[in-house]
Amino acid sequence: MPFTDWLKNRTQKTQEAANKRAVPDGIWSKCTICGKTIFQKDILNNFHVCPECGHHFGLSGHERVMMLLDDGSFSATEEDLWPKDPLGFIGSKPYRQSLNNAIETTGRREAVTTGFGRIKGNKVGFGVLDFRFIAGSMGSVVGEKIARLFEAATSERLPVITVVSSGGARMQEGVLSLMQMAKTAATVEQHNQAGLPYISILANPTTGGVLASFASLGDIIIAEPKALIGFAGPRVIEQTLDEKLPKGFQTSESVLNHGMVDMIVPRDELRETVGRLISGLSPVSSDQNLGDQVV
Amino acid sequence: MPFTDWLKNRTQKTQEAANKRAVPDGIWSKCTICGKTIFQKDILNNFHVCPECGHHFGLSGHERVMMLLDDGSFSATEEDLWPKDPLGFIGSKPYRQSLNNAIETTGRREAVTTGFGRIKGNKVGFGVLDFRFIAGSMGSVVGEKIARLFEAATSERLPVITVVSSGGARMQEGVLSLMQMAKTAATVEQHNQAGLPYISILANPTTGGVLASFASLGDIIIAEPKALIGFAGPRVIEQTLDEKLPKGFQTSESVLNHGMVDMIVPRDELRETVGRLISGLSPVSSDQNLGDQVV
Amino acid sequence: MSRRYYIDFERPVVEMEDQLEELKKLPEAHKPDIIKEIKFLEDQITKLKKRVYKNLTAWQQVQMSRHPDRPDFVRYLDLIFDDFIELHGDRTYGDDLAVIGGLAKLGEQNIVVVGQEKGKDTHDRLRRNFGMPHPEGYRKAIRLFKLAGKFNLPLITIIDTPGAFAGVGAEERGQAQVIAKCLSTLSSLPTPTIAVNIGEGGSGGALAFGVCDRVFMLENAYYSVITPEGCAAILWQDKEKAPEAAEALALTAKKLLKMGIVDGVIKEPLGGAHRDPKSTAGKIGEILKKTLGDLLSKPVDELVALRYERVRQFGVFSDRQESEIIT
Amino acid sequence: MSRRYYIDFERPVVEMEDQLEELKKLPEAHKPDIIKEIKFLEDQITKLKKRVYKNLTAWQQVQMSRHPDRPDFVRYLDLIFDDFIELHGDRTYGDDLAVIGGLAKLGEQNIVVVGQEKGKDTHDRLRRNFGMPHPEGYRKAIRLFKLAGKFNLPLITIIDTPGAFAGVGAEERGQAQVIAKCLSTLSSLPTPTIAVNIGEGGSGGALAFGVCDRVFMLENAYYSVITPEGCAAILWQDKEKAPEAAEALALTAKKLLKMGIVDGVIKEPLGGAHRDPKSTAGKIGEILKKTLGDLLSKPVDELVALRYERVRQFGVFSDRQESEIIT
Ligand SMILES: [Zn+2]
Ligand SMILES: [Zn+2]
Repeated sequence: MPFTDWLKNRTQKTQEAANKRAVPDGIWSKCTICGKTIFQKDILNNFHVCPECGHHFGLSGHERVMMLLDDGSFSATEEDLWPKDPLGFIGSKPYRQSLNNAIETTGRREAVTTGFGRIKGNKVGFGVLDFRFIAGSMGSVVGEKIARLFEAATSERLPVITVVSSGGARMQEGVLSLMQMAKTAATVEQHNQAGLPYISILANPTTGGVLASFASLGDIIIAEPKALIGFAGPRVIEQTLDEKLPKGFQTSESVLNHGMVDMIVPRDELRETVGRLISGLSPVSSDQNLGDQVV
Repeated sequence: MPFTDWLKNRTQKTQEAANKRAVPDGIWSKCTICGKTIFQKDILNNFHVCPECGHHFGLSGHERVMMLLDDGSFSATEEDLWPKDPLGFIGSKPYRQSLNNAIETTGRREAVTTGFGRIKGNKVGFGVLDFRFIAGSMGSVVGEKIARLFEAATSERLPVITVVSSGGARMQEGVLSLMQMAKTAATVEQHNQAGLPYISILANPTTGGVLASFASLGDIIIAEPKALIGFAGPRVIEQTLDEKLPKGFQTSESVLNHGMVDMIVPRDELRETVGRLISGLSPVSSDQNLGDQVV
Repeated sequence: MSRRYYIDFERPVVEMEDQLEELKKLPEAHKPDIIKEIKFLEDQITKLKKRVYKNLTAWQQVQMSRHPDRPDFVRYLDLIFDDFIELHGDRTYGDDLAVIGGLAKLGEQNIVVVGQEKGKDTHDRLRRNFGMPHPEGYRKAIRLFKLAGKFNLPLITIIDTPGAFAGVGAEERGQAQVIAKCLSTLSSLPTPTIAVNIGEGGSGGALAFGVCDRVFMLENAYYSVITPEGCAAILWQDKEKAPEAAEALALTAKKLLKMGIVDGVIKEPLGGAHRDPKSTAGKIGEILKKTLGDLLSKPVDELVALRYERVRQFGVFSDRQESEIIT
Repeated sequence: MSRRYYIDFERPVVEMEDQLEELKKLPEAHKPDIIKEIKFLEDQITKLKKRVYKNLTAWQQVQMSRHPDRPDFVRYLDLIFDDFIELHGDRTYGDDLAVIGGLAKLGEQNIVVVGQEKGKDTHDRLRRNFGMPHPEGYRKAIRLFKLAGKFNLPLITIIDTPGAFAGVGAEERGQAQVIAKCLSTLSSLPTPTIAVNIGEGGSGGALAFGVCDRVFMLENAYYSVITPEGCAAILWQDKEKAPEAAEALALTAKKLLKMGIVDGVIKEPLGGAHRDPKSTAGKIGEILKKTLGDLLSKPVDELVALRYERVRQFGVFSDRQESEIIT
């Protein structure tokens, strides 16, 4: 039964990732990856990248907005969407409790932030999944907000950028979460058929149902360095198959070599690169604001 | 220089294929493949397939028409197209001489037969490459007649069936032969965009520029059993790379396993299968003549 | 003990059925004496079966969906469709035997049918990777989806997979991307589409065949974002809790029908589809024909728009924060 | 003897150039005495170069097209285009380094550029398989062709390949099919397309990038249905006859222009593109901009129709049997 130990291990992996993702506390702190002691400000001023080993620490949705979009250009589409517990799901603890914990600790109502803003002057639809909120998993609200983002961008003829880090579909909403894969993919396809650009950015980790839906449907797919990118997690596969995994399996670098992403872009170049891609994908070259001509 | 011994060997292979392809003469004769002595009529009555080893001997264009199309339904598009010698090509012997020899020995004006007919009642465009005429190679006339076939089928909204056995593009017309690949592929694409079915049948051998153009663009691709199907010939690759080839390399069976063809169909089932495919690809099931409703 | 495979909870039924078989095997001479007993036993069995099978738990249904004797796609292919011609290959890398597809007739209607095949015996199951496709299988499916789209042939998909495959090659060749591509392709395919889940509907692997105009499930099939075992391993760190997980996931046909995820549930014979594959196939065929009739009466553009609406409305959310539970 | 690489027929030029270098290296003191000699030698060299390079045979041009110092695609990418962003991968199997492509600017115009890259040194050539793509390379190209089509970005392709690759993997993963797919994709791509052959245009591998609105060749590039060596091996069973084969195949830019296969020939500096990559790049850039201006003035539908007409008219045939040659 290949699925038996499957997600046990994915969770384990996911939690490790979560532990490692946060920039460590204190004025001086030890990088959780390379173990070096670093002045914390040096990490924060370096796009949350360890100056010693180059590890890209996780970012909140807010931090992503700050880092990628033009100052003050972002306005969130703050629909009154809150997660619900449609199945009355009770596992080791009730879903409702997990939700409320997540809401409390993150100060967010869900794992997703969507809205519109500008990148290097270009108006874009923007969505980001925050790993801190139940591992960036996709339930009904995440699916709905991503779908609305693509629909709005299609009707306003705007490009879309998403940044995801996610453990996959959210188990606690059962098959409703699975359906969010279909829903988001369908809205991306509408956007695609309207001839509009979609750039998908995969941060550490991107797995499961998010990778297997909208995040893989970008015209251009960018990975952050050394991110874990895969459908099933590496240990699961190792245990299921009882074979050694190839070196670097499911890292950004390996995924690039296997033809699945367009490029690996370190975080300090991300804004510049996305800006150039957006303007490069419009038929007439322009450093001017494409969005301005439209909206 | 990977191309140095390339075609030397392809020719060799091609000539061996040519020698083996012909049903041996005489009332009793030895199968060139399995070596068994067989009553010749048993081969001829068996769709030119050796009753002992199942080897599919080569067929002329005329024989293909007889075998696949409804009796008396075929009318060839006999344009006055004869091959020319545009480069004044003189190799070990002049191209013009090769042409005249081929015309004389085959009684054909070129390697290609095209026209319209019926398969199990369905009206279709039909094209066949005859390996006996300069190894079924594609020069200007072959390209032009295939192109006209697809154009006519597109304007009459008919399916197209082609049967090829070919050594590839015809060297002696230089880059003009290469351009026939582009020309035929472009006409197939028009036919495709008109939503019409194209079934491509690959017989032994199908290599080079014919495989790399129209013959690979079928909605459905059928291989005859044990045909050699590949771009570069097997010995060339063996010599170029100095490595052992996998068992069954470039046979129909291997090509099927690698996902490149839809099915392998023995010759005695070919007419039946193509008929079912043609009628199965029309939206409404019917054993009636699809063509009749259109033409 | 019976030589037939049975699930734990089926034991009483199977034992009684075995007794019946024994009785029936008695020499002719004895028959008159036991004819009443046979009749009695038969009645008992019917009652018992009703008791056992009428109210299966979610986990028992999952077990039924995986029953080794359960009819596979190939079995139904035979029983429901005519003139099937299999089409092979993804034209890119390989021919994945976990996916079978081709042209067929449903009644007089030409269709394209593509499904997941688990295999009929051990040898067959191995070569079909137990119904878990590799990327080339999804790619073959996409090719056939598009073939259906090009020729306006209705597409019928059959779902029966434990899910995507946890393997190195499947990952390296991009199973996530190709599943995503299945979803987007089906979402806009210009032809009528119907999915039937005949057994296991495991996560993304199942959904890859499921973005259709109509989705049906056999009574004992399940459809889930994750297998109960996987869910149990995460939530309780104990896969023995799979029955609880199955309940929590709301993965049964009945519940999914109530939630509006599927459009219809196809009844199975008491004891499961394998007890009468022909009648099960008959019911599937009937509903396919009826549904296809409906779909074919609509213009394709409208179908595609409605299909979009269909997936678009999935999801449950609130306009305010749900009240905190008492902790 | 010079340390520079030179082709046999270049020897006199190179020797004289070496002499000139020697003279120039003499200490300052001697200079006045030899200034006249230097001037004389320079004149001689110019004359000699004209004599050697102005009337190259077909075979000599093939050798020039393969000159190890000849600028590769990457060199021109640098010199002609701005803001290049490379896009990787075929989203199916791998990222083939024999094909490079991405977004760039030509002047102020955003474009997609895709080309074959042979590599700049031995190490680079090995990893780029000497510019011979595998199926994943053609597939990456198709992906980028379609990207150009989706966004109405003009597509510029750069051809420089000895041809398709005679390898097991390339065959097993279907290089013939994917080359065919390149042809059909380009034939109907809804955006302006221009191909430039900068060196080797070997058979189907070159054509896969060549079905464009306009096709240009550098003066010393060749374009052929088969390499001269391959042709010689078949016709004379002797690859030493490659020079004769090169002549017979009519593969030079000049001849192909006359035959109407290409739309223009771009002049190279005396002695070949590698003697002045910048000026060569300048000329390529100029003709690209001019041509693109023309193409962009037409509606896309018309371009696609004209492109079809363009490939449609290739071929030479007769309405009667050609007279027998005297044997
Ligand atoms: Zn570090
Ligand atoms: Zn034989």
